[in-house]
Amino acid sequence: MTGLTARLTLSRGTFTLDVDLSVPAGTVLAVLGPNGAGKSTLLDGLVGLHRPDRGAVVLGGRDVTAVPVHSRRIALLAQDAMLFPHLSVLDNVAFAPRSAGLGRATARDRARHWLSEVDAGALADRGPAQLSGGQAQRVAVARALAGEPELLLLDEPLAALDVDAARAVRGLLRRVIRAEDRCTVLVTHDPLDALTLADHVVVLDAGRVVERGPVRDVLAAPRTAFTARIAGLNLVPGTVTGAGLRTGDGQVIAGVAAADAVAGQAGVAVFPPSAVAVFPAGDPPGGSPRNTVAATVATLEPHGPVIRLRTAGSGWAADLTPAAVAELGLEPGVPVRLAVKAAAVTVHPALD
Amino acid sequence: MTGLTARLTLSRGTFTLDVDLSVPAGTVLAVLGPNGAGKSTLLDGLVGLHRPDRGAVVLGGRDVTAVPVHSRRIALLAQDAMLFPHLSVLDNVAFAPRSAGLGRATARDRARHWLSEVDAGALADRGPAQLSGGQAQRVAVARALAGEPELLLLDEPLAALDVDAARAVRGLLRRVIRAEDRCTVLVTHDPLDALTLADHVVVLDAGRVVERGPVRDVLAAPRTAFTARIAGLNLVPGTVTGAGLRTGDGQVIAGVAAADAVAGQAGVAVFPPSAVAVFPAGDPPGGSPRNTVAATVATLEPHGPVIRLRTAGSGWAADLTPAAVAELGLEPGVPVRLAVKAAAVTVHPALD
Amino acid sequence: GHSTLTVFAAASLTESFTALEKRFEAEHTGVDVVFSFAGSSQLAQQINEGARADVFASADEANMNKVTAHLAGLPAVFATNQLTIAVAPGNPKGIRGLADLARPGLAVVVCAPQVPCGAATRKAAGTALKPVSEEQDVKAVLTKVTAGEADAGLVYRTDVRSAGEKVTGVDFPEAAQAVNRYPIAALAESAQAEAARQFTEFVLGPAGREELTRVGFGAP
Amino acid sequence: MPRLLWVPAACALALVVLPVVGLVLRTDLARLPELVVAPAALSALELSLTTAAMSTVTCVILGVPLAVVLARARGRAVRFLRAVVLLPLVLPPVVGGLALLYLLGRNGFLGYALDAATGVRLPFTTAAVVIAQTFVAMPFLVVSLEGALRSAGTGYERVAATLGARPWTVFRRVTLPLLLPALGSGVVLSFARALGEFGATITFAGSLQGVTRTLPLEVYAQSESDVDSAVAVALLLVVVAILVIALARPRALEGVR
Amino acid sequence: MPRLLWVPAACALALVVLPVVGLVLRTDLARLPELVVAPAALSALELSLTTAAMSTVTCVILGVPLAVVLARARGRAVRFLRAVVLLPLVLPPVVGGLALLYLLGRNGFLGYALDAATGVRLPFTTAAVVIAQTFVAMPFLVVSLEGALRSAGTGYERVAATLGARPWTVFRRVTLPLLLPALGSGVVLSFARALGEFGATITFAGSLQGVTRTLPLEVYAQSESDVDSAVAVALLLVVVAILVIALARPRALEGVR
Ligand SMILES: Nc1ncnc2c1ncn2[C@@H]1O[C@H](COP(=O)(O)OP(=O)(O)OP(=O)(O)O)[C@@H](O)[C@H]1O
Ligand SMILES: Nc1ncnc2c1ncn2[C@@H]1O[C@H](COP(=O)(O)OP(=O)(O)OP(=O)(O)O)[C@@H](O)[C@H]1O
Ligand code: MOO
Ligand SMILES: [Mg+2]
Ligand SMILES: [Mg+2]
Repeated sequence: MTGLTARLTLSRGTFTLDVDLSVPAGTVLAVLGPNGAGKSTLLDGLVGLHRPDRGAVVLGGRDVTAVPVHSRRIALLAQDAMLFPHLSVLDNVAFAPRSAGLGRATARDRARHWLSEVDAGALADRGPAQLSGGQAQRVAVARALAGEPELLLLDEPLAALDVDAARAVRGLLRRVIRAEDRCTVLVTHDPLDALTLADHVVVLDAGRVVERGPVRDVLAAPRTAFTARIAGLNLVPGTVTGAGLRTGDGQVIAGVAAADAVAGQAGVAVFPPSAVAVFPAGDPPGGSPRNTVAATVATLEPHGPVIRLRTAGSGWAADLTPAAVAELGLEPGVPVRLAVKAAAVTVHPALD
Repeated sequence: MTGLTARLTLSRGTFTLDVDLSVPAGTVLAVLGPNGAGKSTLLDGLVGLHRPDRGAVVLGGRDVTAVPVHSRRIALLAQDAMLFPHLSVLDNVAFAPRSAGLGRATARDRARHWLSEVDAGALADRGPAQLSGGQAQRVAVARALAGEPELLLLDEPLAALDVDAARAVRGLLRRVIRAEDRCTVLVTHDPLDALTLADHVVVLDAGRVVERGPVRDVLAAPRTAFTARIAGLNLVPGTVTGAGLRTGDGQVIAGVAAADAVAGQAGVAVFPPSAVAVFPAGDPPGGSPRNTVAATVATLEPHGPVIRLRTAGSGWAADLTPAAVAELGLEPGVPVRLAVKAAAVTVHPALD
Repeated sequence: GHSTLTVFAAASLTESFTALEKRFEAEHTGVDVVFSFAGSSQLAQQINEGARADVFASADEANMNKVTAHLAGLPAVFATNQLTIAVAPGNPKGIRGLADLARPGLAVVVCAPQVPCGAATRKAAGTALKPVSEEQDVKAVLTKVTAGEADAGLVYRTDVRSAGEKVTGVDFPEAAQAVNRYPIAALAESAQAEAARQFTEFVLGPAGREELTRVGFGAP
Repeated sequence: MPRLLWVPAACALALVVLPVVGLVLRTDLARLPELVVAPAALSALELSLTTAAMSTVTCVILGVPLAVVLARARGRAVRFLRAVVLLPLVLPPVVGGLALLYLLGRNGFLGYALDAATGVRLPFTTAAVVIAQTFVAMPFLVVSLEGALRSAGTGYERVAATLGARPWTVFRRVTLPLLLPALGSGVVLSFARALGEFGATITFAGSLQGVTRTLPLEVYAQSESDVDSAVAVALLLVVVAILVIALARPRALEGVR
Repeated sequence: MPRLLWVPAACALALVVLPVVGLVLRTDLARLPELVVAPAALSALELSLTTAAMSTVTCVILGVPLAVVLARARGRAVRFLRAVVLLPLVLPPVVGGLALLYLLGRNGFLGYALDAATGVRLPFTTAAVVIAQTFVAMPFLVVSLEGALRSAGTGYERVAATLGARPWTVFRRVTLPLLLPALGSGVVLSFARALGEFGATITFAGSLQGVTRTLPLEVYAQSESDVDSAVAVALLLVVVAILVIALARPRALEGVR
């Protein structure tokens, strides 16, 4: 198989990472996971900066486990920009081409190209100390891309970028990471990046893969609380029934069972916050929403154009328009009744 | 007046920052702006790490312009965590209390308190080198807060944090930055943070304030393209008319004029992407939407629970459900017709 | 009481004076003799700068003359030293006198003309020698010979004696023109004028004679 | 690290090690124990270790502040001072000793004042040894620290200031700890230089057994009568120095980072 | 920077500067020009500058790789080598010269082989001066660089490797440039040490005008007969050294960061 297959066990102090993954050529794997899950450590292991205790990294058919870092043809854009302080921005970006043996002029031409791709052409002659945080990050992106590596490892490439730059770099990445013979591993905290840039996703937690699959599948039907939270979906664990799911405390949630959900086994009910309606506490509203639950408003946070409301009690999230929030007089501590239509709820088999 | 008032002119190389701002005690000022706009430079100037060419910083009635950094009672959480490499996480956080003269034990107790506030209590005995990127960022937040400063300067405090941590820290900030006698300046790229944490906002561009005001006012009625983009709003410049606005190329957009918009003067039409409907190219749809425009799909990006579609031609953004995107067969290059109801469009006076 | 007698002595006196110390202290209980060994010119310099010394024994009269102002009395010469040619043990190159040192291919080292032994060399041998090195002191000359680096070197008899088996000395008649005289004197500032006088006399007396002869010094 | 570097590195090591090996081979090791227990050697060793330790401490106490001032202060004057600090480096030690004598000797303007005021005369005392060693060793400490301070930059110090640390706290809790690895090298260099100091000591402090005759001076005195035993004593010095350095350079100084 | 630091810093400066001032005051400056143009002084000065420059270059060529190896390689052996490098630091210079003589002299095992193979005899040549100076100056370069390398860490080198730079490229384009400030200090230290070198030179290379008699040897020789002129010559050495260092330490070496 071309592309990347890796199986790595490695440790840093008391932390152990134990991961296997494969990224077909021409595709992008997103890596999600909470802080400290081992995402950066995984990239270090792939690029060869951390020696694995066990495992193998196979890239384009070559077993590169024992190959020195510089011959792996793997570029790493780390979390910290780490621009060489003694080189100009241009020469930072020209570093990889020059290391690949290109002449100074050619390498600089290529560097200029990549700099203009990240909209940093005007910064070419600056020193790294003369850049703002986001400018440095953009230059680091250009530097990683300029090497035209076989495998591209990106650790939160869009953090610190302003919206326009983020959009530009996202577009750039979409273009370059689709190259025929290249595969990419993209660490991010933003499901948006995963959705727009990646084919597959793995979710790490405490050094292990807790979820994996095609991005849309995973984000639409997350099986861990973490993924559900970042995917912005509500997730209620319980036992699959014919009509939906029964929670630990006996509550029944009506919903549509996914094809692979088997009644009597563990499952999760999944529904988007936008499907949750909020009513004043008291009588359940008449009409189609069959799942209703009493709750108390815990927090209100704008989320894109809507306000996302989280509740104590059920723990569900609901997205509302600011007008609705105002009309209902919602603020932390107000008791409410939540409702969700069964059609909006899907029930998936759970991992455990 | 208590709180902060500052007027600063300072230069870094060819870059010049020229800003005045005031932050009443107990309030939070958000600073938005593209990469390299001068946000970090502004914070450096306030805290005293950059000597202004001209200007004054007055905090709680004291003129601190000539006061040395350490006596200003201003804490700066910089873009780079910069944890002291030779101190444990606990001692990093205990640094400010100790510098304020507290005994070792008391300072450590306070440090432990702040560490647990950012959910990093378990990391207390680690060295900074043993932290992940997000963990380090959280510790840096705790370190800045532990000094209990009069003015708190935060440079993208939530970058690099996972969703849970971001939520936790956002909650924490909301609690601590409202302290009676404290004011806060918060640099961010995320309008969400501005909306949820700040009272007022200034938008910087190329070292100058291009927009300022109460957060909701500015984000609802942005007057610069940059603010409109990050606020996720569509913004069309032109001349205010009785019924709305006329663009440079003669197109008329029907809308509701804001109270301060004067017919015949420069104005902007503002409407959220969620108000924009998308139809197949061809006949304009019958019905209420009075503003329609022909366009071509440029990009599709998930945005929270919806897909945000940007168009070439008009440049408008529209938010759609994935189902609608699929139904309409939308992808880059497809010609479409956009429609927006006049009631959803407000027309504001423009700055120039 | 217990008193300390400080003696500034030329470095070349290290061995003989250290031996004398024991005998002197045995005879004069209560006096502890302490030496400062350095180059004679350094010692003279130090005395002029206020060193608290009781006795000064110099390797030449020139340096003694530099401190005339600080002397308690007239200096007395207590030993002489004479140049000799140090060669490898058994004299493999068959060197018999100064003339042989001019032979081509022979590596000869001498003292630099600025130092006492070099001045003596000038006086005895003129400028006929073509040395490969003009050393800073006589020990450096000796080292070159014992290390086998030089075939011959002009040193003092005492040096040949102290080197034992490692060199052979070849005396030459011209050496008599450049006899080096070692003067000793008590110093005016001494708090132990009596002990200083006693030590000076001890060095000049039979005990001193014996120890000095043992290491190769000649009689005054 | 390129493998090729091992070639010049090995040459460098050979240049350092081979001569010493040659020396050891030519030394009559059987006589070593006897020489080591000789009271003169022992007292010289003790004196050397105490004075070198004292002058290293003095170098640290005076040199660290000087390095910080030179690295952090600005202005023309500082640039000039930076060159001045190198003076003892280039002055032949004997001349350095002479300079000290001219300053602190009976006729020196400071020495005269000191004598007149307190009756203290520094030359030819153990204090003089320490002063001579400090004089020659100080630049080693200052130069190596200054380089480290400069390349470390002021980032962490600025962070500390924003956390309310006054300059003294910054110095004690940030600058100094971060300087430890470089301080380690600096201390080793200056201790070694002090331990091996000869010319300035013999000129300024003389060579009195038990008072000012340090081990290098003892080696010199020995060499007058017996070069071999002098070499043996020198080897003793080397062994002791290496031991002291190895023991006194704990982990902390080797770079915690 | 705490103001208080100026106090010990000023003491340190005084310790360094005052003796030299004393020296200058006591020197007959009127005679200086005459002494400076003396052929012996001029030829010694020229020899000193050339040999010190050559040995500094040798130190850099051999010492930089050694420092990198010591700072980056791992294992017990390296810890041991790290101590071994300090040998010339603690060896009294005269003994160091003796060691070189025993190794490279006519009867030394390497010197003998060299003589037999090529007819080259090192002692008493200018090359011997360079070797002696390199021997004593090398540790200064190595120790100061090693400290800097250690505290700089390997971060940028790792980044360079991920960008496809092979070890040699990393060394040339990342390690070395980042090392420049420390290399500046190291070069100054070793140049100064080489310039002031006396004991090892006289023992290994001898003292012949124009060939091996460097300025410190000239100073010493002068001091036996005429201390004042020796001091004057030493001051010449100092002035020249400070000039050379000031000129040869361009901005680049002072820390670009
Ligand atoms: N020495 C210098 N010479 C010229 N320009 C400089 C220098 N130092 C900084 N700048 C410029 O100053 C501007 C302001 O930088 P600053 O770090 O304040 O930006 P910022 O708003 O914080 O950006 P970001 O969002 O990327 O962190 C940038 O455009 C930067 O390139
Ligand atoms: N020396 C060490 N000893 C113990 N734990 C360590 C050590 N070094 C790193 N760790 C831990 O390893 C884990 C993985 O770190 P890593 O940097 O890979 O996290 P991450 O997933 O990239 O997190 P983030 O999103 O914050 O960047 C973290 O929990 C970190 O605390
Ligand atoms: O030390 Mo000497 O004895 O003056 O040549
Ligand atoms: Mg990480
Ligand atoms: Mg910034």
